[in-house]
Amino acid sequence: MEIKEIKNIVEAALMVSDQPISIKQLLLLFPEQELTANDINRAINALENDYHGRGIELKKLASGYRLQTSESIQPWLLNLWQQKPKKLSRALLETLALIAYRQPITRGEIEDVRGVAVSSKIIHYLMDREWVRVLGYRDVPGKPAMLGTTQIFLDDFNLASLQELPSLAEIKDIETLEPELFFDIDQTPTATHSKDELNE
Amino acid sequence: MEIKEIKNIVEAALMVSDQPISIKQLLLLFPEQELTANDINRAINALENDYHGRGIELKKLASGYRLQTSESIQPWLLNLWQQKPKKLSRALLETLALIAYRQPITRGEIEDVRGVAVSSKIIHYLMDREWVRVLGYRDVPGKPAMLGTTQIFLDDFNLASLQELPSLAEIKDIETLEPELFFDIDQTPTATHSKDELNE
Amino acid sequence: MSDIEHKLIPQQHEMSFALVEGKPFTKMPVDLYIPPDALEVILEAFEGPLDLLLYLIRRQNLNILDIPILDITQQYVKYIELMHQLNFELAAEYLVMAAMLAEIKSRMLLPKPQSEDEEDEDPRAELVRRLQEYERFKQAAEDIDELPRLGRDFQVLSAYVDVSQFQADDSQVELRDLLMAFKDVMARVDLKASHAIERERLSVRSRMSVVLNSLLKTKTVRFGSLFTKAEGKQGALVTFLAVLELLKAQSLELVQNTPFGEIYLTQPKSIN
Repeated sequence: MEIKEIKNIVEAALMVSDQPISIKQLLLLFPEQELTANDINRAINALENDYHGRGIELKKLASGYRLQTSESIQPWLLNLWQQKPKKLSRALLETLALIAYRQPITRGEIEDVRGVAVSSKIIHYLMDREWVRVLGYRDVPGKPAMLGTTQIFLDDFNLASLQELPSLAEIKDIETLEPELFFDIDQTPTATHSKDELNE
Repeated sequence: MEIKEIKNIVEAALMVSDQPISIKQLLLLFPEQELTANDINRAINALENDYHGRGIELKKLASGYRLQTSESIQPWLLNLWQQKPKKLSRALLETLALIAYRQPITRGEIEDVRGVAVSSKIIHYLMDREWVRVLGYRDVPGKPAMLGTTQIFLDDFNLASLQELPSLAEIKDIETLEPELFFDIDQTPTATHSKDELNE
Repeated sequence: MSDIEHKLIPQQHEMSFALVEGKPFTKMPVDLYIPPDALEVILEAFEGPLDLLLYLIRRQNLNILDIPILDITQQYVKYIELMHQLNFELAAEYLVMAAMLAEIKSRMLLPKPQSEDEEDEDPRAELVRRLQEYERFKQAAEDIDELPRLGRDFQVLSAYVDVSQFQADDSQVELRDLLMAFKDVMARVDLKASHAIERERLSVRSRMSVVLNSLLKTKTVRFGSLFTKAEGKQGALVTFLAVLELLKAQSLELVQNTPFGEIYLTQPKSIN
């Protein structure tokens, strides 16, 4: 196997992972080739050379190698971040909405309503933002945590109290009052239309 | 500003974002430099050249550019993960196909074509992946939700637009049945046919 | 080089639609005979009556536009009977299709009406249309499955970036997004059961949170302190209902040390 190919595969593996990968793990990429740590090291060295003077660098950490943006580039990236806040996923918003409206609510109850499992990542995120906290534990088998919203949630959503959350009927009204707000989120409707024409 | 510098910053921005970035957004990286879309395009082209023959490609999607691994590298990368990516069930794929090609479509209409009930689990899964969303409600009794695909569906299936979906087979009319048709009727359009061959 | 090239070609796995005793079945059986223990898995592989019918037609290389309805009906009914014998849970749709086939068969036996109206359509026409319509989407589903898919066929690059500098400007969310998410999730619940959330209910719910929150801070709360004059009768009622709800859910306990004495709310003992 040529060094160039090894390099390409190692590079792609490092690129898709934002966690450090060790040499030992990188060797797993090649189960049928008889490569040694030496081969991987050579590929790593070649990559390091490639990245010289670029916006990304190969960082050696205790647990392995990680591709990361170089410090010199951070101020530039900041421009993009400030302009384009990350959109929260639908699963996350629905979970938060259920907690806000149905609190105190357990994770199991959220799953019952949504019909799919709620990932721990979502719950952790909501707690990290301090929008959601554990209010207590329900006295049933498993002692599930009851979740509720916080003062910070109210502040961040510009609400004086939970009473200010509109009722379901009122939400439906908002939609009919401002329909254009809800349909320009993405371009699907237009694209759909022309597709339909193709089908006729 | 040198093209090389622009290229490095654009590359780093594309690498850290998990969503496609448009030229317009990339321009935000350079608030104080008087760059034009042309400069960004040149950087993009230069990057495309850099990635040639590597395990990485720059894909142009509806919402912008995305850096991704090329398909040829995937079998190698899979060695690194214990879990193989999950297969989608036929019921789910058929439902998704109907939504993609026939949007806006109601659940009842999907059931009419498939001849079986659509499980709520499938609809929830599609919504959870954010491949499908409710576009509105049809103004008939029961106000059924009209479903359509999202930008994320296009992104996740590597499509720049709905037009890029493979074309649908044609419907033959029993009334126009001619004797000579009897022999090649089974050969649905060529595109489909060659696909079939790949599967054998 | 040849080694890597071979490896780099994306592997096409033949789709096995069923596993019987650990062995993958990649093709439908050629004739009607199916090993008894395999029948169930094979039937499960059908996505409904149209799929089964299409399989019967395709297996015999029959022309979909000119189905020998008698043959097909007989075969279809045989399958249904087999399913029945094996106590295989039969979706009602399969029986509806059997009835439809029988109806078409009987209509085809009837002499054609004399009139040359457009109405004397081939009785099979509707079935043929549905079969074709289903088949094209069955194909479309396969095509979609073959599109390069994120996670299965490619990955998005994600270089590590030190986000600590970005924390100040984290993702933003508008109240409207939250409300729309709630509306959608409730719309989905409405598919199953129609119960809307009313304002009254909400205030009891949120008051439950307030009560639990105060308990988190102090462990014991004087019952009387939950009520304030400013909220009036309605506020008192809502608080009272919230306490009852929490008691019912065993999320708190009431303690009274002396008869007619002060009532206190505490966290349930089982949790502490």
